[in-house]
Amino acid sequence: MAEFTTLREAVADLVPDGVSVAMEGFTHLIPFAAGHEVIRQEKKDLTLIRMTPDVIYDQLIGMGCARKLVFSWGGNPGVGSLHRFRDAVENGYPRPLELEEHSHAGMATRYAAGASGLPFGILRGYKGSDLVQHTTVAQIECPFTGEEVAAVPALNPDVTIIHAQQADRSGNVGLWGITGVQREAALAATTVIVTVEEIVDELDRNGPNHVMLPHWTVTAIAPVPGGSHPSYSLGYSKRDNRFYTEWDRISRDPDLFRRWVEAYILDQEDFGGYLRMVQDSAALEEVLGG
Amino acid sequence: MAEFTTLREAVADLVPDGVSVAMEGFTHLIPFAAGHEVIRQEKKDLTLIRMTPDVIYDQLIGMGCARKLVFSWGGNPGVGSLHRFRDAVENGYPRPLELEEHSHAGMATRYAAGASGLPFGILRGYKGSDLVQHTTVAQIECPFTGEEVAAVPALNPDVTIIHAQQADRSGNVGLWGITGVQREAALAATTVIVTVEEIVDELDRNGPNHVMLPHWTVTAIAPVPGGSHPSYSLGYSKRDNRFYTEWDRISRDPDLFRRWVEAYILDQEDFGGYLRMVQDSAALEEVLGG
Amino acid sequence: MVEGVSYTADEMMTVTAARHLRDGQVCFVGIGLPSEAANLARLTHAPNVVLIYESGTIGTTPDVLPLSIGDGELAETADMVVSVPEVFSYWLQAGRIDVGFLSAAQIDRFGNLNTTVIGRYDQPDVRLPGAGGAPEIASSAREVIVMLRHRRRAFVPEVDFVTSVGFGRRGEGRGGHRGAGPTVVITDLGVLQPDPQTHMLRLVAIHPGVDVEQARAETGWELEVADDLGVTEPPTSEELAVLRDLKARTEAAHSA
Amino acid sequence: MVEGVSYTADEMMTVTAARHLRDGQVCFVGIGLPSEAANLARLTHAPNVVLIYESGTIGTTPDVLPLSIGDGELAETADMVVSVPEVFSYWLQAGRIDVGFLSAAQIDRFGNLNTTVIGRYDQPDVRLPGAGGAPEIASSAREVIVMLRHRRRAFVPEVDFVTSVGFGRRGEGRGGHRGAGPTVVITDLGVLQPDPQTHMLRLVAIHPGVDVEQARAETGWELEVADDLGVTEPPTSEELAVLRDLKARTEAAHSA
Repeated sequence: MAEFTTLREAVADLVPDGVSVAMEGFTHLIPFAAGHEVIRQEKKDLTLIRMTPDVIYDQLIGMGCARKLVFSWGGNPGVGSLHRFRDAVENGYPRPLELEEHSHAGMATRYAAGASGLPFGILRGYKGSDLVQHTTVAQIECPFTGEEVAAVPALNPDVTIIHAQQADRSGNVGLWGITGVQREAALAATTVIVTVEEIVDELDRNGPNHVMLPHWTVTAIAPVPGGSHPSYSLGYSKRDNRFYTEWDRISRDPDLFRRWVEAYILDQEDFGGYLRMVQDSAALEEVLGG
Repeated sequence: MAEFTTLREAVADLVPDGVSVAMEGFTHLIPFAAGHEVIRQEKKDLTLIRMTPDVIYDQLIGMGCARKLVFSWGGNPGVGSLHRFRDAVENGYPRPLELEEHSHAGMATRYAAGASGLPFGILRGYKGSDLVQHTTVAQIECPFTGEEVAAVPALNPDVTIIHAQQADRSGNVGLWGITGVQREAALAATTVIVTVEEIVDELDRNGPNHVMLPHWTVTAIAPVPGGSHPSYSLGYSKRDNRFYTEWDRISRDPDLFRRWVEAYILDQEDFGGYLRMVQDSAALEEVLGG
Repeated sequence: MVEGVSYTADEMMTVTAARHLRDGQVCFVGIGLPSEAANLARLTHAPNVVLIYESGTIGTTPDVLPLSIGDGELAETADMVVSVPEVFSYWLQAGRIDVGFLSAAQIDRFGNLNTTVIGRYDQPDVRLPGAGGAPEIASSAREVIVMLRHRRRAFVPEVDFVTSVGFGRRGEGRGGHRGAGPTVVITDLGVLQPDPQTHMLRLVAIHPGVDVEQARAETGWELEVADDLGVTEPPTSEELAVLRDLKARTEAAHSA
Repeated sequence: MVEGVSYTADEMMTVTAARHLRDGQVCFVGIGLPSEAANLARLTHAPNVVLIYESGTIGTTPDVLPLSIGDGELAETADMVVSVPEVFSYWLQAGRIDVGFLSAAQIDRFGNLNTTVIGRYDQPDVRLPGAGGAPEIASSAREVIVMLRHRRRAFVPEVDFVTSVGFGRRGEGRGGHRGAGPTVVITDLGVLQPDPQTHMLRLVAIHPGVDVEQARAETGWELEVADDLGVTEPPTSEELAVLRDLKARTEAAHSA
């Protein structure tokens, strides 16, 4: 059932304004290209879902694409704050951002419940945390032992977007390395968009921890080589740690941020243009200085 | 923490009379050698746990080792009935067998809850089935949607025994192919015994679906090449389909069964003796005829 | 039997079941006749049917039929192999299965299935293998195809034990289950389907050469027959050739 | 500072934390100082310590420190990599973790940790990253080692938000959690432990060259000091050499 298409068409056709979108990736395989395309197409009122909203969500939030964020940890990994996220939460700029906040264990349980067709999931968690007063969680009793455990509602995004290393020509998707919660996020969603580094004749399944999504669970596949930059795709690219550090400076100032997004995303035809631009370290100073 | 030992010592030291034991394997990698050793050491009053009790559990039940069976499907796969199991349930021979019966989905959920440290697990299941009146299952309400789902108690065997292809010298265990519910059964148990085809310098992790149990989750490892016969170990041995067919005849008659167990298990020093004997097809007629 | 092509009643049953699968459907398959039928479909009109066995093999394309639900062949020819907990949670329970195949020792007029006991649960006359994956296949698959040989001892007015629910003991319906339940029962005599109103199984087609009276005689309740009773198309020579090839390969492989 | 070996306060903190790990323990590690400490332990006295990062990497042995919790290095040197749902269910929640490391923006005298907001939740002065894995590490790990720099703005009488529970807002205890909670808090000034009766954190050791008054001044509540206050052993030259090597390798790798 997977259709091969371009990222532009996939986002145009499958991500209408107002839907809930999970772009998952646990540091590895973050679908940056897809996030840029959402910004370029000026999508609005999205509910963004992700355990670890990072720089790409900072960009989406900073551009006002999101109405709400469902998450468990929002930071620039290894660097510090997400300044656009903070600005939205602390100052409602550029628009207020509703939060639905969980712990990692809670979010993982919610996705797994969603992927399993259950209305809720259970875990030992939340007890004693003030999160209980600020999120959707219930205590339920074990019918056999009387113990209390936490219940959290299933998470079923309208659209899940992930980046993977490979798809074969039938549309089966293969990813490996740190696979995070991507499989659950995809299986929980109504629509699944996958960007891939490469289309191959046969998936490279040598090595442990290879994860597959069969073609009939995927809606659309678009090849976007390098589509996880500045995150990485194990076997294809390295994490651009310098970018994450630079992001702290870019995102701190709303004007610098705006200039950066215009030059690197809005003025570019596609993610290829962005990738060419980040190669050129002089460009950044020019953009931010201008 | 994994100790390398012999199967004899592992069973003698770690499987006292009266404990609950899961010897898991979904057609593939069934720990027959361990089952034989339990029979040879005349263990008593065991609670046997397994989704698919098959020929090895038929042997254990027929020899009166079990007080209770926790299961979801008890048959000779592709052949028919387990006659010793039926004799125990229908006629209490050689001793009555208490049943705790679930569906596969329920058992899988119970093991997963056990492996997760939860007191229970939830699933959509059992509704409308008469199983509800004959097993431990409860209906609970989703605190968010009001939907009812089934709850089943966690399953935490005292001892889980599995057969795997490989262990490395640190005691990490590797298995692949159809891996069934073995990981959950092991992670849910207090004590974990693993028999392996081979001890290797490095686990062979090329190929998909490789599953590992780190050494610190395993109690004892004993090398038993061919230890899954007449089941199979992918990459090491083929399923002995003829044996499963012959078992129908052997097990139908309590006397033939008894003679078979004496010759093939009790009179043998170890599983090596059994394996030599099953090579010799004339031996069977002699034993059964005698 | 027709046009000089001779075939067995089991072959007719398998071919009929295979025809009920559409290309691209995702099928949860058990061992035996369902496995034969599903693989026959894959090797004839439905090359892209996706076969899932409860051992966790997803998208498997075995060259020979498995003898057990966990044959190595199933793993080696699968797109992916997942754990047993996962096959039941992320795949079956999640509603990803279009068609589930089931068989049983007993079926009643409301499509309820018994694979647990003949007689009383606590003191059974015959202890059967038990539920396995069936209760949740019956509730979660979008539809269920039941295959079993048409015998009076199997087609009973009321099953001794409802292992897997069809339309309930009194034909009250699906009781909130997501799947449509047993939409068709394929036997070696013909094809039964539930009446949309009463949920009672009635004969909608007979196989060539079978008499309606024969089907009535082998059914333990008063069998209703559809006004527009059909006659199954006999197996084509291609269907038979592919099926027999498959079975010959299977026999050779398993006796080796 | 001592015997001519000079070291920084952060190095003293890292070395102290590393020493708290025993060989063979299973540790759930976060990025930054905890990762430094755990890997230092692994490269010195505890070669068989098992490191788990919440990205799913189990038994990982990175040659350089990860910058993010999901660096490729962690996956490539791991015994196994599991999904994120699994790391939290089968591994953390199941009680398989001996030691969890946590840090925070605020800690109170009962060891409760805040990584969510400074100010009110609905109108925060500073929005922090949030809970991440911390609440369940705090409840499920057998014990928790807290590492954070000793500053008055961090050591507050009451945290603005209890993200991860220590001994409760009023020091009432562990409220049924399976783990023992924060058994030790390691700072750049010294070491604090909860009083077994009152659960209040008190200073049990200071680092060489640090004054107790300095610790008091940087603590937002009236800091109790143990009668038998210890003085931490300064880093050995081996500890320092290994730590500096590790950091130099890390720097080189990440700026490449």
